[in-house]
Amino acid sequence: MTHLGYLLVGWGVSLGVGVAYATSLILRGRRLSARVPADRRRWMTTDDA
Amino acid sequence: MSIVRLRAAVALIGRFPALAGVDLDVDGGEVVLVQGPNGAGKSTLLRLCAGLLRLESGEGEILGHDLATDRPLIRRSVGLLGHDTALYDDLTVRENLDFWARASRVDVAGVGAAMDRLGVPSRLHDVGVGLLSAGQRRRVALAAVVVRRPQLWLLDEPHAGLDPSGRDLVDRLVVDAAAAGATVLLSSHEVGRTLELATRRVTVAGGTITGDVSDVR
Amino acid sequence: MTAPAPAPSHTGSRTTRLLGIAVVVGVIALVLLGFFAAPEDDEQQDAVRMIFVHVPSALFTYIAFVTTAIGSVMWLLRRSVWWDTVAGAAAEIGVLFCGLTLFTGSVWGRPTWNTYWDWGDVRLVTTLILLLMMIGYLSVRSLGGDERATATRAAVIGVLAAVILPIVNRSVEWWENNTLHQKSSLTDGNLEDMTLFTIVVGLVVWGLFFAWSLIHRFRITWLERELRVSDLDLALRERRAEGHTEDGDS
Amino acid sequence: MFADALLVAAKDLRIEWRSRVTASQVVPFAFLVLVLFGFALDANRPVLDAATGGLFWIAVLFVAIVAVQRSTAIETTDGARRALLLAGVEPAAVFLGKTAAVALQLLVVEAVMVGGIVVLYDASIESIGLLAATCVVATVGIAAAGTLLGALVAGVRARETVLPILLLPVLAPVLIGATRAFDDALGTVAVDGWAWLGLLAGFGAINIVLGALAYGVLLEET
Repeated sequence: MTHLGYLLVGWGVSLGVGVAYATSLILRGRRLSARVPADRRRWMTTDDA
Repeated sequence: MSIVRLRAAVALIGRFPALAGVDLDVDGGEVVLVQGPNGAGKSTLLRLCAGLLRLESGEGEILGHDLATDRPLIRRSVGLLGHDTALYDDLTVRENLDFWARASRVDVAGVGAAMDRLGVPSRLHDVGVGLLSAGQRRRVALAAVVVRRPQLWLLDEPHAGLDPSGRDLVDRLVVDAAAAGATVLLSSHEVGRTLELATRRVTVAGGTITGDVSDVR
Repeated sequence: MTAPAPAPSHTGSRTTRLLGIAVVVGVIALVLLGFFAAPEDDEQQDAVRMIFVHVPSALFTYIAFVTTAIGSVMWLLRRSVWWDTVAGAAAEIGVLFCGLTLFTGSVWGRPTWNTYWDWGDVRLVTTLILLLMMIGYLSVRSLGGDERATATRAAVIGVLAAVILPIVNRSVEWWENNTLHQKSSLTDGNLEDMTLFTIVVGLVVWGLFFAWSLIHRFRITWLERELRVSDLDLALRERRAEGHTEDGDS
Repeated sequence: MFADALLVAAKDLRIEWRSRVTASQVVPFAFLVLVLFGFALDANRPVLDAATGGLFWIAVLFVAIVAVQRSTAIETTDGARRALLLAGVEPAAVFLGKTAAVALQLLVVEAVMVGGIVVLYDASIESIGLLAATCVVATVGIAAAGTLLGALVAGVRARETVLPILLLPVLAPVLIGATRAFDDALGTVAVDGWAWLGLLAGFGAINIVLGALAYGVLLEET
């Protein structure tokens, strides 16, 4: 496997950034959900819980 | 004819609810004195009536134009004197008034008369506004309102910063405007003086109207 | 539907859970396909495997910014808060993808064109200018005071970027009218089936991730707005109370 | 509408004339930028000659940021922005007036800078017509984008730093197009300058239209 170093860096950063961003979204979501009063948490688009 | 009609009007300054549900009716020719502590929402009320602010909720009609949709139309026939005087420091008094008259599509000939009516001494006419004292600046700002000959005068503490002769000029201005059929809303801390002028006294606190006394002069 | 479940304590939902699982499965498949199933390239050898990350990221960068542009126009025309939220969410994700595109592009460029960056390259320079414009977009959004004014400012930038970008693209194209960039990988058609299949898998994975992130980011902004609204209710009540207590002495 | 635009432009230019900011601060600043580039590259003559067009327009972009910040400040210092709304002036007219005022000031600075590159960089101008046309067309685009973005950041905190971040990427086509047109006008690169002028004209036209439409929305909001 040639250029493995480059590949690992390229793929690694992409997947790493993706996972980091996904977790940040989930955490931001949880933190905000805790502070918003219950009645307001219906989403405008989908209504599934 | 109803000049100002507000129903549960809420207006925000940034995220602060400066007006938290105001109901107000003012008819043509009235001179309404708006009183209340600082931060009560007086200035916001005047700016709302001038069509400069968006209604967060509630309804309103100024000079027959809907406050939600026709704000540009409201602004055409309103004169507002706010805390800032909206003058260009690098231009002279005459150039400033000239500019605001033309911008308001009003005949420039009225500028000279307006300056005299506000007692702006002729030696100052061609002086840069940046060199004027605060009191003189307010007279020039008032002159800019006079030049527009608005139907609805909104004066936010017009007496502030003026010497006694200046205050007399403002009073005469308000009387003349009302006599000419215009409607005046003015906020002031000069309770004594403006009482004789006003046909009605409205007190504002916490962004709502807490008192409305129509004492016939 | 049974009685509505109690309000969720997170921004997730059945759809996002499904999407999330699909993304994870997709990523695993992509890695396996990308590193082992797809053939190497005769010139670039294995460096070509970067394509499975670079191309999807580039495509969804532009999809994200088109979403932002549409959302911006809908806000300016119809003051639709829903579209404004979508525009903001898509821009944040778009900046992320744009950064990844440029990063993977230069990491791939190093072994193949032995340079990290090439100013003559139309797509590279256009993508960089897009990234800078969108960083401006996000900075304006984060500085805003009055909510509606911020939405309008951001929307104007969203539209401006969408209009200026093609001109940037044209001007860079003329500047050099050559490009180290290989022809668009999808359209030139000389790819073996497996490489093409893996790229498609990459596109699917990126698309699912984009959808997943957009939904979550949308709801986060939605919660932030709800928080401000409930704060506003509180502020209104306090404001009115302030009015009454003062009644006594004014 | 155009009477209002003329009124606003005259007002801005008279303020500029009175305060002399352009003459006393902006022109020396532009000259200084050219001098600094000269220091940096002078030892390497060929590079300096080849890059003259690019350096000129980079300097113009720096000057444009200063000019736009000044133009925006005129309206925001004493609430004049709100008064313009109140007076009922057509927002598009305000935009066109202010853009024209900024453009004229930039052109004056550019004229001085052309003198600068001839003297400092010993640039030889082969086609004065193309040079002048490029300056005019590019400057209109710069002034339009600048005035629009100036109004956009007027109400925002830290607007001095946000403006360059927003303005410079938008002006990338100008930097590219105007540099290439100058390369032709200065004879440094064999390229069709007039074609690049067409691109600049397109850029300028789009910015004028977009600015006129968006300016009112921005004025109304803040």
